[in-house]
Amino acid sequence: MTITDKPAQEYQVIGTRPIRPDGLEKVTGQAIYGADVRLPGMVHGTTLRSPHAHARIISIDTSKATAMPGVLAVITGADMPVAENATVDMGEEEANLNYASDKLMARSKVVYKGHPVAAVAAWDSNTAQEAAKLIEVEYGVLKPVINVDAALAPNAPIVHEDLVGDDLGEKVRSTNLAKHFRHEFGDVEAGFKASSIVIEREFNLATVHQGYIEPQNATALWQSDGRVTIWTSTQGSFGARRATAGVLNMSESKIKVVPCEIGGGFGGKIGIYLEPIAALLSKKCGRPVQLIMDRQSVFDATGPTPGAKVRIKLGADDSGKLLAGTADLRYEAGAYPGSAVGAGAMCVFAPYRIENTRIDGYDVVVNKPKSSAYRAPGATQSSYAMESVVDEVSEALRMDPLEFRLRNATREGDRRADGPEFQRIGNIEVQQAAKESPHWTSELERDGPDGRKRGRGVATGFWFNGGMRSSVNMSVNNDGTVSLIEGSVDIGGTRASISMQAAEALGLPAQDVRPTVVDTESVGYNDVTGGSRTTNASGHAAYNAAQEVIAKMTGRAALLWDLKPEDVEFAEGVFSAKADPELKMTFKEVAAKLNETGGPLNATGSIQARGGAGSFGTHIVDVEVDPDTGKVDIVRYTAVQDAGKAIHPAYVEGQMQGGAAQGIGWALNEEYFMNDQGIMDNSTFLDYRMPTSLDVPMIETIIVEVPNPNHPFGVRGVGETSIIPPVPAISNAIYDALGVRLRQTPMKPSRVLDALRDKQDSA
Amino acid sequence: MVLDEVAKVRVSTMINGAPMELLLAPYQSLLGTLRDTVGLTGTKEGCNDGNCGACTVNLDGRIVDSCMVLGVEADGKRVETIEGMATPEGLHSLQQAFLEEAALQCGVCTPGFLVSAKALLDKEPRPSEARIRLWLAGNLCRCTGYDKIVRAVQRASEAGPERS
Amino acid sequence: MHPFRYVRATTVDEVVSVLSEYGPRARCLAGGTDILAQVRAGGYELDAIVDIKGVPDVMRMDQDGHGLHIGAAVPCYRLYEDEQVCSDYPGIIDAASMIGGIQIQSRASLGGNLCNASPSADSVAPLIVHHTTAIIAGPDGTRQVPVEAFCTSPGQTVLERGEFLVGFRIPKPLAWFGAAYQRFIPRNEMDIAVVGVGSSVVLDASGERVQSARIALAAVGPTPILATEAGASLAGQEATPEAISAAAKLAREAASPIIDMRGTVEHRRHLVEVLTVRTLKKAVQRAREV
Amino acid sequence: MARVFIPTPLRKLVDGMTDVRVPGATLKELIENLESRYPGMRQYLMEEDHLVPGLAAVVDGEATMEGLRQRLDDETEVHFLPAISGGANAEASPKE
Repeated sequence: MTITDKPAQEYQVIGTRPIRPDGLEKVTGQAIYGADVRLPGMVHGTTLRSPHAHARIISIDTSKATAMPGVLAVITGADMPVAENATVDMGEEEANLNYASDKLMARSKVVYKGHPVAAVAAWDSNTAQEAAKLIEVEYGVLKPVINVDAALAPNAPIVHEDLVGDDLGEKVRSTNLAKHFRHEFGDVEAGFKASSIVIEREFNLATVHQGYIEPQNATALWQSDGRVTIWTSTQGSFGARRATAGVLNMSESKIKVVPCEIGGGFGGKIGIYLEPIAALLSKKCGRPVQLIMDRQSVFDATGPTPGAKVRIKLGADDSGKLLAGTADLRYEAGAYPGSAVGAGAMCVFAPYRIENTRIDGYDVVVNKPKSSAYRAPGATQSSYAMESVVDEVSEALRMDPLEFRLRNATREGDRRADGPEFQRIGNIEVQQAAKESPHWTSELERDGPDGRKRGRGVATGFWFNGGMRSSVNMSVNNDGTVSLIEGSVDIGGTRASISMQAAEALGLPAQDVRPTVVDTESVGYNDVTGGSRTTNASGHAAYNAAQEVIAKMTGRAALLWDLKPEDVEFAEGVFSAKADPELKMTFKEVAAKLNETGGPLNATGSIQARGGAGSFGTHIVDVEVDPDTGKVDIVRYTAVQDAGKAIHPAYVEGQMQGGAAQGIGWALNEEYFMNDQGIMDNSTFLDYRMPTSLDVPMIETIIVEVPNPNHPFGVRGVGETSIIPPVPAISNAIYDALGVRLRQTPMKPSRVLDALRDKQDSA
Repeated sequence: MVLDEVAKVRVSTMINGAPMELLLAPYQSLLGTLRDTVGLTGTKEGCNDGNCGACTVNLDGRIVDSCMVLGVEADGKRVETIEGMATPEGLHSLQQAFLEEAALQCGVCTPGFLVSAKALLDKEPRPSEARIRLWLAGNLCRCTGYDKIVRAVQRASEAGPERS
Repeated sequence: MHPFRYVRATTVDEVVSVLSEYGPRARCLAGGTDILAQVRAGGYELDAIVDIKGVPDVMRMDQDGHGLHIGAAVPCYRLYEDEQVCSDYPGIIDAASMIGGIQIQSRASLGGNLCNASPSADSVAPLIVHHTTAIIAGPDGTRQVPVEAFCTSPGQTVLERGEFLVGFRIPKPLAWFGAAYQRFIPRNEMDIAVVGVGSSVVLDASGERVQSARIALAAVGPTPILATEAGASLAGQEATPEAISAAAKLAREAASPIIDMRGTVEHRRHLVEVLTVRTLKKAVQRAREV
Repeated sequence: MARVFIPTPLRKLVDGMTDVRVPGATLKELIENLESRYPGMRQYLMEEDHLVPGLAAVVDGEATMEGLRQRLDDETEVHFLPAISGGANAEASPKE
């Protein structure tokens, strides 16, 4: 279902559902993912990883591994270049290269389980793995800190002795607190005093992983002239190039990154893990080297999303108006500073107008893998808490939870609690659509089979739309088709959404624009595929390139008719003379004459795009709970979201459905089950328990279209918002079914039963 | 024991209809054999311990996780992979349905799903939604939420020759 | 992975000979779904793997007047695709159709499940309540062990050097026999049992009174547990909710679970009781249907 | 003059105000002018010739990609916020 706030423009391509350009290769097994790269003379590498979460490296002896037949190269932290300049400008932020390098290969200390300490290249991967077992590492084991409370406790073990923390602008030393910031507006104490109802609750979330099916990989060839080519699975080839260059202390121009097909990322493949190691092994053995992570290492040593402790306090008056809110967000950064707590703070109150707010954010270092982005990074943690407390407040006020949200909903011109003003947003439209949806207006049968209980919950989430930098090249073929060269890695269907925008602008059928994603030497700079930016920004770049193509083609048509370019116009794929409507040529007809009218026709589109104002989503879920076992099943699910303009609605739905399924996993079963030594006990797909096809129902979607004024077609990014509402919506639904509130993820069966027992005990 | 001491094993197998004679290390998985020895990289590795289904192939008429089968076990058997699914006449109806239903995003789980779903439709031409979900439970997808995958299998089943 | 030799055996003697030679550094390969994962994860090293699927005895599945013979390496799907086996051995079918996904069921076998000796094995509890005997071949010929006595601790069995599991003998069910196996998992498939319970009953000709009952538990002790007292408590009782509930409480007493990533002690004890009630009811219902 | 929102911990330097009007054609000039009016402010915002690591300057609702060179006009609204994924990692892309 699609709901548009104004009559649909007459689009020919946008809004249709053509077969994606990269589909054929993917259904026939011909698509080349990172691990599918095969190069002449290629050999295989592996890493040796720390079994401890926190330990000093006393010594490493690689002699037995080096001597093993079939081994070609062995490296350790001593082989990692020391970065000349400790920080590098990464655009919107900067990177501490010493931490970045140390994360990839430990030098003196391991700070998370799975931390690489050495790497081996050999003729085949089994030999490399056997050789790695022969490397002798002596560790001085230290006590790990594995959650924010332990990390901030007095006398806690310190993860980085050199870390200088920032506590509200004051420098602190010998700490695991990397940063404490605050956003404050109005007078929260006065706001709470004026409130007739005040509710304060604390929530805890376990660390969870993106769970992409394709493990990290990298294949590197270090040539004798010092140039390096890296084939990898990354969300951003240019970012991977810059980070690799930084860690290897070499010029970016010496490195070419070839982005292969990527088997899922969700934020987890922005950072680099294997690229510099593969490059150094290749340099040492003079051959292309391929590294592929095993699944356990993916869990142990790539970037999950932070575990967190979140406290929310809300006050409202009898009319249902929110008067004050505070949020205390403590996020685990993992082994190095830099969690997504900043974004968690920006999103926590975003759907609500609250005059008096205070948000405290803490970025805390712990002995877990360095956290990284995961779909709307940081927002799910804070919104789980916020949306659960909103549900409690609306219940206490005896208000319908969507009515309560609409009563307090932010709109254009309102300020977020971190300060900036909202541009045009679709918050109200989304919640209104949810309220009127077939799901919300249906009657819930409260009793399921065999004594099971049903409940319904709702929650809202907000995430930004990135703009940032994108480039494309476009060339017109003489049959009238267009080759579109992109540098944005395609994870979920952006070749389709970008080429469709180009086709729309050019008046061509979708299949006449053929997109290809190329390496870092074949197109201008592109920022990462992430931040819900690619369909927006790279689509905008393609639109700009299309305008240049049209201008140039107009000139060619004018030449053919002996007119001035300004006497020729273009509409719906047809060039015509303004003065003589009979004089017209289609795009294809002009294309056929290119070589007679001046030769090849190319265009580029480069943009530093503005973001959209962000996308709101509201999800409705019906759960069925077995009160005897505590098991929760999802029986009906609806996702409502503002897409600005859905370019390819099927892939917009796909983003909404996929995010919902990930959120369902986060809510119910997924977690890093850590023992007290900082070791994840469940580092397999078997015990990590992501949803299977039997764990989710069909997911109904309602696309709301409130156009983004910064984009020619009104696009808003849609990739991330959908993971935010599921966790609180499910928690609210469990409450509706059983009368118990679960304030810790995962809301696994044992916790549901414990909550039921506590309720019975107190009754 | 060093690697050289383990004799490689001669294996005669049929892969996507083509007879093959292979010389395999005994500890090499069927997945590794397909990807590294035969060069058929359409079959993917997601977990290497039988819990994601990305490496699903058809072995003598049954779907298996090829990471959990030794290459030498393919001796005398027929192996069918994603690369053998389309014919010169065109895509299999499931492949076409996956494209039309937008049943893939990143696509890395897709070969496994297609091989699994084909075995289901070969056996049961018109499965229910519940049956499709049960049959595909051994294949993990992290992008789609399964909705469009299930719909694609339903579409292919209805489009099949057994419809009338 | 440590390199190992691959031996494709075609006779029982061949298997015994390789296992005798290598001792604990050799193992039998049936479906491979546990052994390959464990070897790859570095759980143990092997110098030889004996593929037993070429041995006719371990691939047989046939019934005679006395019961069913299932070879140790018969994959799960062959059980649930056999209508006669489905109707006579419902508890075992419950397990065979829930181990792993379809891919795993193409390969995984009851024999492998038992020899892996995991406390959470799904098929062991139902084999126990179906009164199954394990047939072991070794250097000194064959011997038989009741399935409930086969596992000795996690990963350990009664198998001696050179011995291997050839198959199972399951007696033909009496009239008025019913059995069921259920497990609790947080997902709906592809999971390891947090708790599993198998129950079987034999009713008298009225279909009301229990003559005998067996209850076996998975994942709540170092080995699968035959909850003898719980089963015995039903003998001679009418199959009332009260009697079933009392048996379930005894089953709960028989459990000695641990806390791990899959469940807590308290949750597991609780689930034993819940699943014992559910499987007993199902077994009684099935006994009445036959 | 651009309207600058002061990060909460620094409001003590501006008598507790949430925002101030400060001239400056670029972000760099603006910070220099902030420093001259409210001494002690600069060290929290810039180091040498760049914004302090982990800080993003949000100009009219958009995190600037041009750093201290960002041009400002009279209507501009400036916020200094924690960069979205924090500041000390090489993956460095601010948004997912």
